[in-house]
Amino acid sequence: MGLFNKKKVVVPVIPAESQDVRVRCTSCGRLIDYDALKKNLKVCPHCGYHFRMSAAERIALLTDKGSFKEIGSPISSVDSLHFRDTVSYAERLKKLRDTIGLPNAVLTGTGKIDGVLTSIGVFAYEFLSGTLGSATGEKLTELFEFAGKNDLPAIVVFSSAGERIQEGIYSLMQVAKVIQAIEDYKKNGGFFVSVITNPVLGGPAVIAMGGDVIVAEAGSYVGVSGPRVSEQVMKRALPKEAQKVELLQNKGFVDIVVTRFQLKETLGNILKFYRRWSL
Amino acid sequence: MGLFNKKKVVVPVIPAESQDVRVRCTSCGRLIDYDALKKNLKVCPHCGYHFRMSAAERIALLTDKGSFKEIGSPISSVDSLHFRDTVSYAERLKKLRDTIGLPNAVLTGTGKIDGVLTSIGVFAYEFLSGTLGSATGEKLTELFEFAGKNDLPAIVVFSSAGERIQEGIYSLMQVAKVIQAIEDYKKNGGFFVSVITNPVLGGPAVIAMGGDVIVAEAGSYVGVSGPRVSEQVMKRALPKEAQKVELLQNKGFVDIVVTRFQLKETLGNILKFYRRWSL
Amino acid sequence: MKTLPFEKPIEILYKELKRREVKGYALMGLDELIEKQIEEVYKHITPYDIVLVARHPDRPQPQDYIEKLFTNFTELHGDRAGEDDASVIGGTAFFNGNPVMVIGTRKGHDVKETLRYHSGMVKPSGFRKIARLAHLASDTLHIPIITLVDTPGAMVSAETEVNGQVSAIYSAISALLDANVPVISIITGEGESLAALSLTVSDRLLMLKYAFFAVLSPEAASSVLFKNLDKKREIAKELHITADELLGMNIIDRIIEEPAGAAHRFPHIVMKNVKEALEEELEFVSKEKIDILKRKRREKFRKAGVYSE
Amino acid sequence: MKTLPFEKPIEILYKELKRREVKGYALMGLDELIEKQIEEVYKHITPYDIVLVARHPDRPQPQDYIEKLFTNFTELHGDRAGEDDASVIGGTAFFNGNPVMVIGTRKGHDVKETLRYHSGMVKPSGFRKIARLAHLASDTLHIPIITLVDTPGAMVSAETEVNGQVSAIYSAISALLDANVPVISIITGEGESLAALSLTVSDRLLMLKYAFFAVLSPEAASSVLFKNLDKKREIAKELHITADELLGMNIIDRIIEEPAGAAHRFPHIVMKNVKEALEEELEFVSKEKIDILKRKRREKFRKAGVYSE
Ligand SMILES: [Zn+2]
Ligand SMILES: [Zn+2]
Repeated sequence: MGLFNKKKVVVPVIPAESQDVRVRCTSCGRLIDYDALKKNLKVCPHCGYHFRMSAAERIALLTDKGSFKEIGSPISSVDSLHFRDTVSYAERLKKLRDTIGLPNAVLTGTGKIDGVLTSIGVFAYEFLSGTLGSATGEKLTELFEFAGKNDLPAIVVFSSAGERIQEGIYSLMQVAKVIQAIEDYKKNGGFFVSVITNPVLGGPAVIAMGGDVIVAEAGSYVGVSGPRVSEQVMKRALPKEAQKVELLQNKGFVDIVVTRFQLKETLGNILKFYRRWSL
Repeated sequence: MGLFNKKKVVVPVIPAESQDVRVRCTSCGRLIDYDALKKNLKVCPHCGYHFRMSAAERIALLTDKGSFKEIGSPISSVDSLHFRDTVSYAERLKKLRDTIGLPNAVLTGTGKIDGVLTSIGVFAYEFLSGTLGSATGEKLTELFEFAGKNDLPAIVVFSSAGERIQEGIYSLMQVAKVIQAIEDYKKNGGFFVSVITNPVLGGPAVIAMGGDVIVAEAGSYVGVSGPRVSEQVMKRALPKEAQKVELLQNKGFVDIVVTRFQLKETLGNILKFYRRWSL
Repeated sequence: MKTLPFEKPIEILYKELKRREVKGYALMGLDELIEKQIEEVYKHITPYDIVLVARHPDRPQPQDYIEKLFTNFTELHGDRAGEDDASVIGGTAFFNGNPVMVIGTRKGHDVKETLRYHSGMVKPSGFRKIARLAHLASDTLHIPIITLVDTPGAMVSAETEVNGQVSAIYSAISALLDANVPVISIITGEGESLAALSLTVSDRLLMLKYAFFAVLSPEAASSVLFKNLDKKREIAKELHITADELLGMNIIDRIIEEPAGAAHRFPHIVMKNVKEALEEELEFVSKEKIDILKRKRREKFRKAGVYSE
Repeated sequence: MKTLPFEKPIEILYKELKRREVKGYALMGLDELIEKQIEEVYKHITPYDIVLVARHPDRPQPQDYIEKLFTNFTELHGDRAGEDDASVIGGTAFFNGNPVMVIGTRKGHDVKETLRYHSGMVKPSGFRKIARLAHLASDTLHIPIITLVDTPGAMVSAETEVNGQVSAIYSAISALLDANVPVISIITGEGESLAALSLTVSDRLLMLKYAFFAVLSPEAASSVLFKNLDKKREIAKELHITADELLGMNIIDRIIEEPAGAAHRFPHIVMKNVKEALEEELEFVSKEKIDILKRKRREKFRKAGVYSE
């Protein structure tokens, strides 16, 4: 089990407009000039570690310049249970709206990838760790409905810590809700490409498995729960390697693992095959 | 691997009207009075070893008395390739027709099992080890077509050493042919119950996996090939335990393992659930 | 019988009862006092107390309901992909003369069973078995599906992750969403996280009075939100996990009553209540056209959640 | 280059050729003599000789055809059930501008590759991958499927048996039988037993001149029928495994020519021949309506076999 004993790595979200000029790499520990890091698609130039991207950065990375358009109306998370942990959920939501300007944890729209028009959803990890709440579930559902109506392929870029605990059982329901939307979409001729980025856990990981093709960014982790829940459920630590996409590709659950540099081209290459042959 | 090192056991077919009064058990080595053995459904009263049954015995075991009726016209195996090994295939076929009176390796018909009318096919191991030739493939195909047309469940009791080598590629084609018939039948609302008896190898084993429910007689073996072919392909012996139905039940490939004494009741119990609930 | 922490006042009376019985003293109304005390204690039961009741080792579990309330049960094994998960039990059976597919989780009552069924934590092969049996009931046998849920969640281990736990959960959920037959689910004890979800996608979702249904266990929630277990009682309240709350939120359709003292004290009463509820529900869904049932099932999940537009 | 036993006469001439080249002697028509000798040797080639040619380590294998004749190949991995089998390679690609799903077996040319791809013996996960990619091409992408076959058969081991080898083979065969897109198969080398069948369920089945297609290997057949390997040459003849014979038996639809000396000597010529044949076949199936293709595919298998009524 030596393979499984690596140290836990905490991944910081680097704000898009950081004031720091240098950042320490989470993986190799070296200092990196922040501008150089951004130019290198937030991949450590020394060790290849993939730093987390915001939803906006992800869209800029994947869609052809100027082609992205948001779809649907803005839908906001609400504190339906009057939930309080260290602070109240209502306060958390207010603060998030004020600081990052997103009403929920997913951004959905249409855009071109290497010239192919597609519908696309991107999880915003910066919004409560990309957890799956009611608003997020509704937006994802609408994305698949939109893709179906408009005969478009659907891409979802996942990054999520799991269910939104603060929305209790409503959060769990979203998993079935979104799967229903995916299955409807696929049954009516849709093509769903899942993109795994680091990390994808819990309900969102289940949803990601609905992909007709599953693409993963190198070094990402995907699985049923994070280290805390795992330890709570199993009374022992989960070897993190078991959730690594490189291993899961060998286990048959991931089609393609690529670095961030190859991600757009890979997606473009797959999308080109959708309904291109005339029966 | 200690589990896999059991000795190979040769299973003799006991003729229905044996002249010997006593038989030595293949498994425990004890002598058994033949009449007692037959009364005990050909199960060794000492160790529970299941001796092989002929197709006729199997039908008598499973169907309600007097309820079995053969279906279709007799279809005979022919020596299409003018194949010769130690003797010519044509001679083999002639001899089989003269001695056991079957034109091919499967007997098909309708019958009642615990009062439920069903279509049923039974492999005759006594006909060239129940190997799958063209005539057998055609009869099985017709069985599923008949079951579909008449809204009957379909049961096939398998026992086969694999493909009929003497029919070359035609034998291999039967696997796809029968699978096509099964899939058509199932798509149109059929219910196919596979029964594994000892042994089921090669193409017939593949076909058996099409069962909606897979029932196996205790101590049977099912797998992709017999010991000789395995050794030829892999250059090493296949641990026989890997094909044992008790293990394969744990591995998720067999629904129910029962002794011969429970087989009819088990099948009847499953058949009772077919389309009994009115939508 | 194990007494739960909040049941302490009853335990003292039980001890006194035992003492009097042993010594041959008159009970002098002590039995009635106990009854009253049980009612009193259960009147003030908190959400986390309910979690403990739901986990009581003597509480009837799905396999017990299958044994007592169903006939001709034929257990079907396996996921057709490499394993048969003992924590999921399923097969054809008759309920009240009706052919059904019954699928339940299985925790076990003693150490030996608990080990064998790995405490009811479902493995990938268990979820694939659920999917397979749901398809068999829906597409082949055309018989209703009844699920019985009592699970602490999906297993989380290196083995289950590399065997496709999340992929398997997807297949179970989508199989039940798509089932062309009625699906009735009963949460009989613990209903935790994705494993509970994957067995409660249904037309009618019932809960026993002292069962709970949660996005994750209060312990895990406390651990995630507070980095320790100290807040499990408070979080249990925040999460809204009790049958009463979930009925109010329209997450479940019906509560099956339990007497004060709960199912571990009165299994026969609860068995009878489950039987009656199931009879009524099965009759109810049998009267509906499957298209209408499916449309309603669709709408239920399409509308799930609370958000603002 | 490894010389095969029946090629002995050529080998002597090759040695002489090399000797003259080394010493700087004139060839004096030796090269033409070699050419004639190759033709002579291949004119008298026996079925078992063809088996050896088909297995020649330098013979182009499916992955070579994919590399040379297809563009934009995106390899897709995995069976979604626990493994990615390296002996099966598949993914989306363009052939001559047409989007297709190409799926092949992979044996490997040297020891390292052979080990990695376990000599092209397909595991359960390989068959499940075939099924998955066939469904993806048929039900989602709606693109034709091209299969390239060169396999000594399904792997037979304790591991593959308990992982459901026969069940996996069933899923591959039924996926191709049911595909709602054209399927074109080419047997490029060895086409043995159930593994070959599971990749040749198709609308058009092509074979290279020196490939073979057999219910099982001549060695295995000899072993089963004679309990030893001595009769493999005779059995190879009895089995009718050559392209010429199988075309006559209507098992295959077309032979792709190879020059005398075979593909291991003239890979470029054979590549070109495969390309041209595939172009024509793809054009042919593209012109047919899928309903008609499927009806014909159905009939082909419905009618398979020879028996008397
Ligand atoms: Zn670094
Ligand atoms: Zn015995």
